[in-house]
Amino acid sequence: CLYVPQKEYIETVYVGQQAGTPILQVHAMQDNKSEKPHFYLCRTKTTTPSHYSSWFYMNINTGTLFLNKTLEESDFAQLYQRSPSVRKLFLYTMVRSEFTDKPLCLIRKPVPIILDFVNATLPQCAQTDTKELCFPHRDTSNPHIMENRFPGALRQLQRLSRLNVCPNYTISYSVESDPPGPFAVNDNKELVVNAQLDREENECYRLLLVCNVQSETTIIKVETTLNVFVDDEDDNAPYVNGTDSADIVISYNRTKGGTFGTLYVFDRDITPVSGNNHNKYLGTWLNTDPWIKETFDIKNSFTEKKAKGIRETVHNYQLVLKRNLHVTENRTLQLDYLVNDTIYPGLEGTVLLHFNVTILPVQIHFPNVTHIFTVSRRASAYAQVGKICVENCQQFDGFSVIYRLEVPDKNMSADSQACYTAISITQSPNRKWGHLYVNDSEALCKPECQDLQYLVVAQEGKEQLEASTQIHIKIDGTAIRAGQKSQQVLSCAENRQRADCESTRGLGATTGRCQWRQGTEKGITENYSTCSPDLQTCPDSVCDAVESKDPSICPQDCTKEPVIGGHERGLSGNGIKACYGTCYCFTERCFCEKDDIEQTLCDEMCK
Amino acid sequence: LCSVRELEVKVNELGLKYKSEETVLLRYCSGKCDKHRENYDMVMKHMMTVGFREKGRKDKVSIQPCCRPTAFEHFTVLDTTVNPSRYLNIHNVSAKNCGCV
Amino acid sequence: LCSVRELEVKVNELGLKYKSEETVLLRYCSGKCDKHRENYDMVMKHMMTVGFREKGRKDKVSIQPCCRPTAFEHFTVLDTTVNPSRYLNIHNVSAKNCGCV
Amino acid sequence: MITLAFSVCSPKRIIKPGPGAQPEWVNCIEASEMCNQDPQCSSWYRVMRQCLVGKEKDAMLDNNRECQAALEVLLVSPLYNCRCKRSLKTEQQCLQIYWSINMGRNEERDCNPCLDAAKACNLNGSCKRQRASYINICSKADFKPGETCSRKRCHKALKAFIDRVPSEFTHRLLFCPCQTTGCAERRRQTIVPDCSYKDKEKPNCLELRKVCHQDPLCRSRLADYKENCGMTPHAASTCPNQDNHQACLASFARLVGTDVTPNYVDSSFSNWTISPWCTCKGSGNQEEECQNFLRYFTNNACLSKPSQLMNSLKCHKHAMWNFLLQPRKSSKSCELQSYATLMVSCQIPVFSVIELFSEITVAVMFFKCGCWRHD
Repeated sequence: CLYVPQKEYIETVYVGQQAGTPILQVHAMQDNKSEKPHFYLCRTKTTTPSHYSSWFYMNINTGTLFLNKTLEESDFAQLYQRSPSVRKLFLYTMVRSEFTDKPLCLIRKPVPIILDFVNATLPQCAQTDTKELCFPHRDTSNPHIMENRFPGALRQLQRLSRLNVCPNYTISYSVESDPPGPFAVNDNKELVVNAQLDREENECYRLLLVCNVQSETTIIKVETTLNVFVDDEDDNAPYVNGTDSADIVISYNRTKGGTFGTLYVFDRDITPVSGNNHNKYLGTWLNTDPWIKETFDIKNSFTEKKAKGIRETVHNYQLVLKRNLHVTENRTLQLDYLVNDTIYPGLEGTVLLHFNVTILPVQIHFPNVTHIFTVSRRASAYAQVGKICVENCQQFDGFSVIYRLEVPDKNMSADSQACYTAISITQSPNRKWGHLYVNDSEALCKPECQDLQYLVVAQEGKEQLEASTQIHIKIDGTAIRAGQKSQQVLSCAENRQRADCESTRGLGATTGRCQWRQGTEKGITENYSTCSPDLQTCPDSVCDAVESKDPSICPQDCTKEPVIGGHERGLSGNGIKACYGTCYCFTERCFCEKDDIEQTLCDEMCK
Repeated sequence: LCSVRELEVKVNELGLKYKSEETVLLRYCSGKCDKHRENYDMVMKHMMTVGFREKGRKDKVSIQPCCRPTAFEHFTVLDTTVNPSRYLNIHNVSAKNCGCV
Repeated sequence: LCSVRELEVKVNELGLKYKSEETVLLRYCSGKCDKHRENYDMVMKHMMTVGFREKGRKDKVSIQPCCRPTAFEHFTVLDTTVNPSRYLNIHNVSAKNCGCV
Repeated sequence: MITLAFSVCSPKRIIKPGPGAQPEWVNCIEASEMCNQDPQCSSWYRVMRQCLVGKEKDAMLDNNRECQAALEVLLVSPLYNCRCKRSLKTEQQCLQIYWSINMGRNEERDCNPCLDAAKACNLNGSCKRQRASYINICSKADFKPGETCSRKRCHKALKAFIDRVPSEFTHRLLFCPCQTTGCAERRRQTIVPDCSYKDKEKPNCLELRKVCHQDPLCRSRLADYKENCGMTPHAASTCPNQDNHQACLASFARLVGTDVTPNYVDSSFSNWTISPWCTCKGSGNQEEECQNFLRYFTNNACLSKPSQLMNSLKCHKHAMWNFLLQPRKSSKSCELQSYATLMVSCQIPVFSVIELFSEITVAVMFFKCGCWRHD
């Protein structure tokens, strides 16, 4: 329908200007040849009509705004604004293709006309700057023309309100367009567009408007720039550039929310993120199988891209799992998804996408290897023995596996059975791995407890699929002497010097004794000095399944307590990633501190 | 570690020159407080060794919490060495409990 | 007398090896506390010189209240020496107020 | 635009006399003799020498009134502009005089106004507490595991900081002029952008504006910002309300903590850009309107002017910067007004730089909204 190409009109009026003086020209662009524009000054529902609106009237057919009365100083004084020299008048205009006697502004935003009412008379020719004759003073609004529409005038270049200020001047206009465009100036000195425009060809024309002011003696040339924007309409159908089908294999990763395969649909039109339903896309499954609808969904998003400087839209479509798939699920399906550009008027506004999906069942089985682990007879409780998991466990997502230890020979003697309390197994937080650790260090010390054979059973939660494998635990080394056995098992981390550390029986110590790590760097460093039950796993910035069983096993990785001294916490806010000097911990807090002895020692060596 | 220690003493062994021969259970605070240090204490240690000198300061500061009574208790005893004998109330003389402060 | 003292220092001068170049107002406690002594302190002084030896005790005890922070404050500063830069929150590092405890 | 050649901070300041031109500078020994002949200059020179003795010279020059007054006077005496000629017998003596005056000179490498701003805040009880409060809420640095930053709480704390702490501290943290990336990174980090500003995706700016308009506080602060910083093309000045930069900076600061929180987009110090976290992609036919909205932030002369002015002053930590920002008790107290008006209205007794400044004609910087670049 008819529209006004400019977002606002700005002009200046002066005391003393006579009734009938033309102020400015409003234009309307046609949607189709038959439309005849009717121009109105309109009143918005929310605002009461201003008392000054009667000072102006608009020619219903031409869209020219005239003064309805001569402007007096008293008129200026009546306005409730403080400024002594210039006061603002606000009017609204609209254009309709049919006549109305109730000029109420249409729901869509009316076009504001902002007039600066100057408390002075119109400057004479001698006081008028040539630029003022040629172009409005503060014209900020760039015209927007809808693509694919009819030619027509879109802007009055000459200032109607200055027509008679310099009667013996002749003013003419010319226009140049970059890039070249169908623009010209007609006899009424209006900027016209002579052909329909195509936004997909060019979105914005930078016009150079040249105004030639000729007097008897001189020709003055005044230039200004104007940008004419081409608005988009949904005149392009969606298309696929490349493939419209994606082959998807779902195996280990079968978790709710998992996304698979991406297909792209292109559209040369632009897509606003909100507002009118311009270029609205909808999608529908063509498959009727309810299982598909309960299991799969499509995740759609679009991004704006530029091709040769022109904006266009790329829609991405991904298959999404609406629920976890059982490990036993085993299907092959072709999913058809119809994408529809609902606003595109033509017939080809749809594109069909195909997702060829193969769902493989997951086998729960252990790799065909003999699992041998070694543990020292002197190992203390919570000493880590090793990790085990079923094949491809690293890639599992959407289902979990629980591990347990079983004694293979149920009828063995009570004494032998007692040995099997030595080792236990726990799940890693993501339930992929089984962590073997020393559960009863006393059992390890018994000479009768030689090598142990366990059965590790892995069970998938929902389907109760099970797999098992035999593991062999070699117990090596000699048991600790009776005297040492009475030695209390402490937290290695409490020790702040090598000698104390290596003489302590520490919780989780694989050799029974704590291990000292000597840091060498200065400042707050990840390679800090500390006493650990097992330098392979602690500190490693991971509070693993065994370490999290007791805060004093590896506070370096797991502590939630305050840390005193220069330090940096671990990623999740637990443990100590970096520390200045030596890191040592008690139940209520940890310390990062340069050790005095080392400090003096270091001062000598480190100069 | 900082804790309450107990010692049986006679009142006249307290060093306050009260003459009562009664025996009381003196409780006092002793032991280490380094486990209760804060960043403040570490900074003070550094300032005492290096920082204050660089800034031309001579202040003395404590570089760790001290093991002190967090509540006191009194002794009430009879002094029969005077005539007539009288009861003595010795205030805040023994530690009810201790803490690193 | 035990009171709060103030000193402008850069964070990297605190001795904790944090590298931020920000300057902060370090407040610490210094000064004497002998005016706040109790009977307990007098007894401890006596016991340290005579009493404990007579009783075969080797405990170390404080013989007067110590000038310590009674509340701490933190420093929150930006360290731009690392990339990306990050904010550091150094807890209980400066004395909000001091007291003889 | 006159590029101000005078910059206290960087050694490039020394103007090399052209061929045959009278050297603009005086030898430092002659300059000190000239100063000693002037009673006022010689007494302040004596005070200055005492200020430079001992370890606490930085603190003395920063906070001691006497030392600051001495430096002000000597900055406009011949001593300030003196130089030394190499390999003269008197070079050693000359250089001692030169370095005693130009204490600040060799520190311009670590001249970091944003670090000074942080220091000023840390040394002020209220500013320090409020700053610590919003930083702890906004940064995940605190070690409460599992707790990620809550943007809503962060914005609330930032608003409290801006509203409660005097602008002489907050503006200095937000608008400190930088000559190094480290300084610019510190300035960018002031509002803890990872929580208060950035997000996974950039919304469309018109959408962001719509969300802001639905919140009365945000709407009024955005309108206030447009009112005080909205430079209209063809305007003679760079700021509305008679070049009132201070009003613009204040309204910008009040936007921090709203849905349209603006920030420096990176840590570049030469041509930095300020923008809300949004894009004009997805504007459809309102791309021009969107770009106009974005330009209020990204190409705003009223906003960038103060920093350019302060950039040309650079920072001489012993004189100009501190002097300007701390209300002078002795003479007419000058709160931090807009940098431009401050330059003119403050009765700073003798300061050649000020005259230079007031003559600066602010070029009329305006431009028509261009078609967005076809990049």
